[in-house]
Parts: sequence; structure tokens; C-alpha cells
Amino acid sequence: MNEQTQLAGISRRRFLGWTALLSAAVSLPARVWAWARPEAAFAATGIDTALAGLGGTPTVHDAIQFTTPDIAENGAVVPIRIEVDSAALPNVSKVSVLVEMNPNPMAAVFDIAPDTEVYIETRVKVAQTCNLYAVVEADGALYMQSRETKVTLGGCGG
Amino acid sequence: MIKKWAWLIGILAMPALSDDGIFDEYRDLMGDDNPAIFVIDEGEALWFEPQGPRSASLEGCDLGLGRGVTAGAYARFPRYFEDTDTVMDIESRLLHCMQQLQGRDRDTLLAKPYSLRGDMGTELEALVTWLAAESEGAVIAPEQVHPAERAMYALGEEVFFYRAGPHDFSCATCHEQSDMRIRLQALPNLTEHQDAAETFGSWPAYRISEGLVRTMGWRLQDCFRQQRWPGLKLGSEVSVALQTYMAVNAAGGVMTAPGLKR
Amino acid sequence: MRLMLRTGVLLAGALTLSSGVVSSERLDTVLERSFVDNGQATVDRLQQDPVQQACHHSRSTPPDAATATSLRQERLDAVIFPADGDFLGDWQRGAEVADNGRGLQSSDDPAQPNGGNCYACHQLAPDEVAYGTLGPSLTGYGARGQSEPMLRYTWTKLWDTHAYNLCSHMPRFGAQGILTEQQLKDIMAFLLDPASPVNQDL
Amino acid sequence: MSRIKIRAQQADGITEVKALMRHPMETGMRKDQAGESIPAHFITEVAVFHGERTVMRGYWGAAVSANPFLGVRFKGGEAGDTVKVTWVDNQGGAGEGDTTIR
Repeated sequence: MNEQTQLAGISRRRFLGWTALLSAAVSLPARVWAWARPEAAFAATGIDTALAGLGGTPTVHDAIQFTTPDIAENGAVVPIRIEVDSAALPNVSKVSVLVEMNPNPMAAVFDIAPDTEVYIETRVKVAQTCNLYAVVEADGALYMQSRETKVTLGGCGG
Repeated sequence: MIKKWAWLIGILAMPALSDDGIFDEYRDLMGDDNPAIFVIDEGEALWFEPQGPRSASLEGCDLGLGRGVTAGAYARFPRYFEDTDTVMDIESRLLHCMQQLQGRDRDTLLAKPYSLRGDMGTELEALVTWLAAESEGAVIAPEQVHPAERAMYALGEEVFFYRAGPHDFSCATCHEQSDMRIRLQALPNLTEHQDAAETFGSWPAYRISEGLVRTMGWRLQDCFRQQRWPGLKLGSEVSVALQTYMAVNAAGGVMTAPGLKR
Repeated sequence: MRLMLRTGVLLAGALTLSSGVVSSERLDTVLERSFVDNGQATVDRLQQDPVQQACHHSRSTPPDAATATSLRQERLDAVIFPADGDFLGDWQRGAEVADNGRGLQSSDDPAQPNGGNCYACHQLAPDEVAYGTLGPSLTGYGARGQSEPMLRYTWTKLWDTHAYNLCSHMPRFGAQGILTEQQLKDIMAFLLDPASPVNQDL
Repeated sequence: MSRIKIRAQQADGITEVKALMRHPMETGMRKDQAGESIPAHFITEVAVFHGERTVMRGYWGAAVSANPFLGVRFKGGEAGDTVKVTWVDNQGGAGEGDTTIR
């Protein structure tokens, strides 16, 4: 059965010693990276302060395709997708996701390498029905798209 | 058998119970990736790990198909075991093996069988998840041969319709009609084969609301909590009886667990 | 009141019933063994009252005509109407009661007010999309007016649905003490007040 | 348990990477059953590498969902190339996983 569980190179036998192995294998934390986590934006408790932490007020740009569900089955996991048409908006270097009504609206920032696609998929927590923002930085300017996602009570209500 | 890319190619799909398609877009975006894949690995590792005073693994555990046979075993539960002279669900059978083979203490094992808020999973949850994955694609075929197995079905049916508590709720209150929902949650009609098969076959399941895999034993406990009933004991006659009722109604369906649910 | 162990013979051990019939004595002992007190949700809740018993044995459909008639009348006679004769409270507070799904579960704080959890089963205000379908839609309920018979009918349905619909799935919010008289008045207003969102077009 | 499942697939010069990480992503705002605060525990930084090249670096807050999913696309990449995903969290934990492009 071992070959069947070789997912992404992690066999069962390797998994058994995985935790110990990790501390040795992964010693390349943030310090050696050239970019930095925008701490002010992450610490912000309101959408305006969070945007200020990213560098200002973005303008709406149609080259940003921001996909979120209109209605989410559960706020704990809301799938999002951000795609930028690089012909219409070139040189995108950063992509950010913000959730307006979360205690800390800043959810994630992605630094995009110069010669790659601008395409990000992830899942975020959405505390209540509100607007989600996709903000991108290109040539030092900020652009955005926003979408409302409804968060519903799916179960027995208790 | 665990399929290498099962988490990416749609085998762990959401159930298609009726909720008027309101979450189709959400589920489309979610895709088929199911974090239960991690829990399957964890359960498999735990099965082979020597534990307890006897430093034994669970490889000698008889889940009904012979010692150490895991493939397809989940799909045959609940079933009668001669060595205990009772009908057992998979969770109580695993606890039995942990006591008998590994020499572990029952009260300690029962202290926290299911995850609480903030946990990433328990040993029992992981083992059940792996064993369910070992029955993926298997036909649901609970034993109904021994008189005790048939009696369990009858008891399960009786309890299913039993109304009690301050809200007068029974299992049937929510689960004897088709195409109904509570809030936006589709409710399976567990008296009917199709819904019973889809439901029984998709537990244990990763619950995205909790970030955890939950088992059928937990599911029943939580139903009774919401029914305003007292606490259901793991492996109790009522728990095993209701699982038998569902499994027999589901018989002939296919195991798809671990599922992915809200 | 604890569950009574009515049979001393069929105690612990394997189930050995040979047919599909489970006697009620047997069921009591099995329930007693299978459940434990869990906070406010105690095992005595499993003792059935006459309504629960009648509706259980008939599988959620009303029992025989004679039993049904007498039970229905008994429930009707037991309805307690508002002492001050005023049926309508505050629809805004009623909206909160309708939305709240908590109360009387082992996981709930008994010091907090119970909810009515109306949206679990009914459509009410049309802008709330998360409603269940186990019960009929009550959107626009206020169109039925506020005549005395209408007020008494609606109150009775909330207090004890079995007075009209024996073996309905709906909880007995008044008779079982789930909601207070004031909460029931607030729900009445939420249903019937022309200003309530229940009675607005989307 | 620090593990990552990764798939990388290449078509028409674009490689798509999908990764699933085992992590609780605790916000620090939840309480456990006993009423005690559950400490914040979340991935703060994540990176995707194609061989030696960094194709994406992410900085996350606790609002990314538990057992996080990440999908990215990059130009280039041939079948057989190595794709690696790494993360570090706010408690000093780290994870790494790799796969080959199909």
C-alpha cells in the first residue's frame, strides 16, 4: 500500500519521521527573503487603514478579474480567485486580498515575480456578509476590484 | 484503496442533496480538494504504530473480515462480533481493539474521542477516516444475518421516530421527508434509499465550518444536541442502532467518504 | 422524573430480540443506557408526554380518530392567552427571537434567552435568504389581518400547534416553556404588524 | 504535523500549482470549550519555487482559512522540473513540500 500513499513525494514511512525531519530541512525563513510582510496593513482594524498600509486608495481597474461566490455556504472558508490580464495592466508586482468587515481586513498579500502569470487562488474567512477587495500594485500605482459575498446560516442555527 | 490524486480529481465530491442550487457557484470555486487527505495519512500511520502497555499496533485488529483486513471493512459496519457478543459500529470496534491488543484503558480512550474547538483531530477520528478511505468505492453492505443485527435495525427504526425533549424532536422531524432544508442546509430523507446512501456513504467528512474531520458517531451526538436531547454515548445501543438503520437503508450504495461538508 | 426501568429481565448484554418489534419497556431501558445528562439536557427529557407518545407511535401522523379528537381538545383547553389581553408586542424584538436558533441545548447558556429559530423551518422576512422549508412560508402573514379570531388562532399555533395540527413537527413554544409570554407577543407582532419586514415586499 | 500536498501541471507554457497545507490557522480570537483563549497560530509567509527561481511569495494573516489552499500559475516549467512550496508561521513552525511538474 506504500506506493499508493506517495502523495507529493511524502510516503507513509517518511511521514512517520516527518516532524523531526522538518526542523532540519527547513531553515530558510523570512530573513533571507528580499521582501517584507506589510505589518501595518495586517494590524489595521478598518478597511481604510488597511488600504493606507498598502500605500493609498486604489482605483477600480477592469483588467482585474476577481471571483468570489455571491453566497457562501460557510464563512470559515470562502474561495477566491484573482486574475489580471497583463496586456491590459502590465507589471503587476503585488496582489492583496481584503475582507472589509473582518476584525483585521487584511487577509493576504502576494508578491508576484516579474515574468510569471498573475493568478492567485486561495480561501479566506469572512466574518459576515460584506465586500471583499482584490488590490493590485503595478508600476507603483494601486488598482482594485471589489465583490460582495453573502455569508449565510446553513445549519440548524444553534 | 487510497487513490493517489483522489483529492484533486473529483472523487471526494460534495453530496448533491437538494438546496435549490444556491451554493453551486461556491462549490464550483471550492473544487474537490479535501483536507481530509491529511487525516487519512495520519490514521494510516496510527494503525501501524505500536502503542499502549503491550506496545502493539492495530494490525491484529479484526474489523469483521479477518485480522488486519482493512480494505472494504468499513462498508460492512455495523455488524455482530462473536468475541464481544454485540453489534458494534466501527468506532466501538476500534476502541475494543485498542483495549484488547494494545492494553489501553477504556476510560482514557473515551475521555476525548472527538476533537474539541481548536483541535486538529483525534486518534479515533484519524483511524476512522483512514478506514473509510480503505472502503472507498465499496458497496455499503451491513450484515443483517445474526438476530442481534436485525434487532438493531428494528431498534434503530423505533428510535428514529421517537419524539422527546422540550422541542418534541425526533430524528424523523428533519429526516423523514424528501427535498427539505433547514435554514439553507439540505436535509436527507433517511427513510429512503437514495438519500440514506448518499449520507451514510459520505461520512466521515471534513467539515469546512470546523476545519476538522467528523465521524458518524460524532454526527449522531451532534444531532441529538440540536434535538435538545441529553448526551449520546459513543458506541451505545442507540448509536449503533441508528447507524444500523441508516446503513441498511443505504445498502447497495457506494462509499465515497471522507466527504466534504459545510 | 427519571426514566423508569420497567423491566428487570432485559438488562445489559447482547440484544436478542428476534423480530422487528421493540417493546416500549425495552426502549426505555435502552434509552436509559444510551444517554447521559449533559448540562441542562438531562436524561429525564427522554420521558414522553401523551402528545409525544401518540405522535411517536403513529410515526408523525395523527393517531386514531378518538385519541386524536380528545388529545386535540385537551391541548386546546390548556392554551394560556396573554393575561392583559394584548397579543402584539414589538416586531423588532420578535425578529431577533425568530432569528435566534439557540436555547435548551446542552451547549447553550441557560442564563441566555431561548430563541424561536423560526427561520430554521419557515420563510419570513423576504430579504432573509437562509430559511428552511420544513414549514410553510409565512412571508406576508400580516395580510390575514388582526381580528380577534386571527390573533387567538396565531397565538394558539405558537403556544401549542397540536391544538389544531396534531402531530405537527413544530415545537410547542408556549406549552413547553420554550418562549416567554413577552417573546410570543413579540413574534406575534413580527408576523402581523404591517410595519414588520415579514409584510414588506422585497 | 507540518505537511503539504502539491500538484503541478504544465500546459501551453503555463504551469499551474495547487497546494494544500496542514495548518490550524488560529486567529487568536476563539475560545476553547473551557473558555480559555486559543492562541493565535497561523502561517505568516508562504513561497512557491520553480527550481531555484521564486515564482511567488505570500504574506498571510489569520484570515486565511484552516488547512490553507493555494493555487498559482507561472510561465515556463517543463515536465519533470521540481516545484517546491514552503511556509513559516507565527510560532516559529515551518513546512516544506515538493513535487515534479507533470
